Amino acid sequence: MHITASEFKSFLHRVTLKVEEKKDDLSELDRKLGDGDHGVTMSLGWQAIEEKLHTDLKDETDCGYICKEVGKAFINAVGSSVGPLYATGFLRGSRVLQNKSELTDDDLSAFWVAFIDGIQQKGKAEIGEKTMIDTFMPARNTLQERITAGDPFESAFEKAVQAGKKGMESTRDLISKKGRSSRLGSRSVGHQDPGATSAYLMLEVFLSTVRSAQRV
Amino acid sequence: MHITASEFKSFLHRVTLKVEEKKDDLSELDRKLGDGDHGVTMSLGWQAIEEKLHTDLKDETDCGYICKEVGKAFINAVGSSVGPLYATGFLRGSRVLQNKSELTDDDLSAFWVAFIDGIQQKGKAEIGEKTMIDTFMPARNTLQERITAGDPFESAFEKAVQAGKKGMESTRDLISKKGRSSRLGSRSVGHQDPGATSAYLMLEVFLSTVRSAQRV
Amino acid sequence: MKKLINNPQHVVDEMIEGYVKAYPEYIKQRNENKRSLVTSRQTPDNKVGVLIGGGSGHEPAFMGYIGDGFADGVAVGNIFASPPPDPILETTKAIDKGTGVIYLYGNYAGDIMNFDMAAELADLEEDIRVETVLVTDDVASVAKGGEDQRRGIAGGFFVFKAAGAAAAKGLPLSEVVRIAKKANSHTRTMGVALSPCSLPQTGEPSFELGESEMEIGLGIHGEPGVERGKVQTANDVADRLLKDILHDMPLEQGERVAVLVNGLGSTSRMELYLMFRRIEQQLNQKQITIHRSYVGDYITSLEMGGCSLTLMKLDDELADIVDYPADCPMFVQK
Amino acid sequence: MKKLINNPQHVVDEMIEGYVKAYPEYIKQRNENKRSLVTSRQTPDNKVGVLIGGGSGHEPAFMGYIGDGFADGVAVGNIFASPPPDPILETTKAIDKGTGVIYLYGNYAGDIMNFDMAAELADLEEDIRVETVLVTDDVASVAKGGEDQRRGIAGGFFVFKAAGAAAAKGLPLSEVVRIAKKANSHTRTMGVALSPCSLPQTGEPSFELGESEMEIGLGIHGEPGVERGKVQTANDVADRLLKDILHDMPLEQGERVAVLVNGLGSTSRMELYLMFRRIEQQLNQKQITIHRSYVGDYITSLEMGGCSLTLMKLDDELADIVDYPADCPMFVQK
Ligand SMILES: Nc1ncnc2c1ncn2[C@@H]1O[C@H](COP(=O)(O)OP(=O)(O)O)[C@@H](O)[C@H]1O
Ligand SMILES: Nc1ncnc2c1ncn2[C@@H]1O[C@H](COP(=O)(O)OP(=O)(O)O)[C@@H](O)[C@H]1O
Ligand SMILES: [Mg+2]
Ligand SMILES: [Mg+2]
Ligand SMILES: [Mg+2]
Ligand SMILES: [Mg+2]
Repeated sequence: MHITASEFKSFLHRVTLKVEEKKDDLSELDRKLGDGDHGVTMSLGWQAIEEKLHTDLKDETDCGYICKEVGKAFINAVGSSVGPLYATGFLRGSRVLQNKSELTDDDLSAFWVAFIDGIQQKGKAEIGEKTMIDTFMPARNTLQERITAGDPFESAFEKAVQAGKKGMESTRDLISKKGRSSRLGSRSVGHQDPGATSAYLMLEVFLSTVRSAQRV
Repeated sequence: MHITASEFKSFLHRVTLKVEEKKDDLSELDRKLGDGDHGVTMSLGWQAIEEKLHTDLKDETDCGYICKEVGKAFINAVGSSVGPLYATGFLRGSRVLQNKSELTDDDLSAFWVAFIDGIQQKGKAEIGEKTMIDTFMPARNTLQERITAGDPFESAFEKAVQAGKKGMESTRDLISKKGRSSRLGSRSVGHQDPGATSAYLMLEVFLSTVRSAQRV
Repeated sequence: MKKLINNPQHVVDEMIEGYVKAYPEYIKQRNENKRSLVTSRQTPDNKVGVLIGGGSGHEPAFMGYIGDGFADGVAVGNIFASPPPDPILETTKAIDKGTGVIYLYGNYAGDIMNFDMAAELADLEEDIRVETVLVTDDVASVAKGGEDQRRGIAGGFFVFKAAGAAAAKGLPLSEVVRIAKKANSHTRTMGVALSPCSLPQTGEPSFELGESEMEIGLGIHGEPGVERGKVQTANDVADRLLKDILHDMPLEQGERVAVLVNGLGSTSRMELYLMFRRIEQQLNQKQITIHRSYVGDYITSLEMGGCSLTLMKLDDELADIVDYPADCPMFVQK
Repeated sequence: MKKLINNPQHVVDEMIEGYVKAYPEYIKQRNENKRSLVTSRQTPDNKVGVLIGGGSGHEPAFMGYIGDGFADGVAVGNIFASPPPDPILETTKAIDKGTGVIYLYGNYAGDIMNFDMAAELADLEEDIRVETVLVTDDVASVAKGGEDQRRGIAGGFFVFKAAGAAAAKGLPLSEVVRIAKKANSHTRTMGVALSPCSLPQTGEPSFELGESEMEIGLGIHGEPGVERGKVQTANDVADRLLKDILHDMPLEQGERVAVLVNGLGSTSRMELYLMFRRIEQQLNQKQITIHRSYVGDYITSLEMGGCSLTLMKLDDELADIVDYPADCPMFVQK
């Protein structure tokens, strides 16, 4: 399969829409665990990406360049914890996609692995610490496994999304060890992590983008 | 009839009890018309009087002196609008009762006339301006009328209290012209004036003191 | 409402205790009357005494403004209640240097009765000359034409500061009075309330406002205002307050003002800066110069929500007075 | 919750606009990045740059503390969110005089990631030496033994002031860092919350507390604390906060401290003075000397209700640093 630059941008656009739709839920989760702003922050960040797509990146077809600009737009709009994490993800992803305007299956899986590894290296969270890593890491590992096993990208990514979902759901019963919510100790148990939740939304939107790209 | 210094002090003590009992209602009326503190202020003032009666005035029998000290205790505890008004009332009353430890009918009516005239002169409120004067002035006038007509003090004062009550009730439908509530204009209509209400309590308690003094 | 207090009857005395202990280098409490606070610094001989006061609950007013270039003493009342004559007289005696004392306070019937009684006693018993200037800045309280019947709210800050600066400059009582009166006549305030405060003793909100209501022109003791309506944007509220002030005190282009955006207690600084932003834009557009700005909590009503806008129209004399330095526990201007 | 705002998305930028217009003689906004604020005054050559920052919503922190004897620049984040590297870097470039810049901010994961990225860029791209000192004063956040993992709250005021004073005295970066670290290690804070704040964008309270509940040890972004219970008297709350601090940082009789009773936003000054009164009584009884006191809103959480107590243990060097004058829009000390 192939994903064009315009489909890649459409993915980013759809994440923006999804974040807007879910931002109150995300803030609500963060009210329980942190400072109540995760939806606000994600919305600000993705609105900045959206703006970038409509202006500087309007006619851009280099997916690597797109990623880099998108990462910078995101962090400069939000700062916060997620700013450096997602920015690092996008910057790492941008290296993989440099000078590419059509993305192959290999590009796509390399992108996601780089993206997630970047986030992990920046934030140094491990699985089980109740962060977005609980969504991303299982997804990354499943994706790589399935690709290595020879699955086509779409079905591998579908499995990855399922693994991410399980990871996201697992955060409900975890004690937070990273970020603001780590101060709560056992009081953090019982609420799903907002960052893990928004991470899942991103994966889910990517899957549906790939699917609709396939249908065309 | 005769009122002894101890009965006079008992009157003051009973007003304190009455004010304590009604202080929330008085503040509630003031919330509607002013700054919500009339019950608080009256309570502070009468508690200070009570304290004075139990200490410096414990063995005092000069009603004039009692009045003077009580007036000073009241104003120094409260300041506010009612402080100078009641203090002036007591100071004027004190002149009438100077060196007296037994009060005759004449003393009592002269006391109330002086007390109320003092308040009126200090605050310069006229009947119909929605203040304590709406209670006090009709009471004063009726008292003087009935005494002049030859009524005995108790029955004259009973009439005075009735006139005061009517005056108090009339404040509900008045537009305030004096004090904080005067800023409300027509929005002050519909609520009974707190100062008129506490003034009535004082008159009412005096009547019951006179009655119980008679019974002994 | 929840409050960090002990016995509600003792809040005022305990507050004073804490305050005096926090700033011994600025303030002392008079032994003769614990509601009488005076500067603990040596002030120049012959300096006119500046006495401000009123009820408690308006902190940092009034006690926060004792210091160089500002007030010499404060008489402290109960919450939202004028102080009695005793602490006023005691303060007067403590700060008089033979050149007289000026009383400055908001135009409220209760305050007038108590301060006038003290002034009379100061004259009769102590032979101290006392002059009084009432603050009457609240545009909302009485319509144009009745300026001198208006109540005093946040604009008192400018009037007190003017008198304090004039006295610190060594001017005689008559001049201090003239400048204070001039400052008052050049000052206008309009306020808006978003949420009530509650007296410690009753715990009851001072007034009730719907979930999305605000009240324009509300007084600093919760006395009702001129208009109740839906909460509007900061810009709309700022425009409204400014409009009412400029209607009452028209300003020509090229004129200068001092601006005070005063928080009533619980309104965040963020909101106050949003309000200031719009005021500045509008004045700028009208080519009115902001000579100096004050944004923060200057005269509050316990934890009331909302703010007020005060403009003082400046000539050279008043500009100079506004710029005069001050050094008080809750207000320092270099 | 009702707020005087316009578009909730624009509160931070509009606040900065208002702020900069209010104090042009103190502050300027960098053309290169509107979230970068620096002093508009000429500072001495070779002076180490002091950069503080963090999320918005803590006003007067951080932007209120730009001025002589305090910070040279502030990078402004969204509400309760670290600023991104860009404004931090921009501010760093503007305030560096070749002698390096110190970054001071509360110990939060997000802030660390953003400030570290900026520091890396400053070093790589601009050849500016940057040192970082994290504020870790909140006793409630991590048990004894884990001091350096604690979050930073109101005690930042003392740490920023220490660095600001040291830099103003002309000390080199290494010394400014040493003094800031020492100030931090001598500083402890415990807070109590009585009511939540709400983000302008969500309008939702940051946490829920029952009608008569309070929470001890709550963070300045509404992060939960250590214990929830019935509201107590000011004296009991003061005793509790002090006990926790002294348990963590024991003080001998004869020692000296600076005290900060910090309001979280909507708590009246009256209450803060009641708290201070009790703290002073208790320290006095233990024969611990209060060298200097600060009572008021220094680092807030929008309109949160409650307060915190901070003690900084002083030796001669820190006492000197506390006494060093400062002149900022929202904090002047003579
Ligand atoms: N070190 C980390 N690594 C990965 N994710 C993290 C880390 N720290 C925090 N997060 C994620 O960030 C989310 C909170 O994001 P957000 O509310 O936007 O930031 P902040 O905590 O600065 O307010 C958490 O739910 C968590 O998933
Ligand atoms: N000039 C006046 N003459 C007589 N009574 C007055 C005058 N001004 C106010 N009052 C009375 O005072 C009452 C309010 O008292 P209070 O609430 O204790 O004082 P404040 O208005 O200072 O808070 C009013 O209800 C009114 O009856
Ligand atoms: Mg958050
Ligand atoms: Mg009243
Ligand atoms: Mg009152
Ligand atoms: Mg945040």
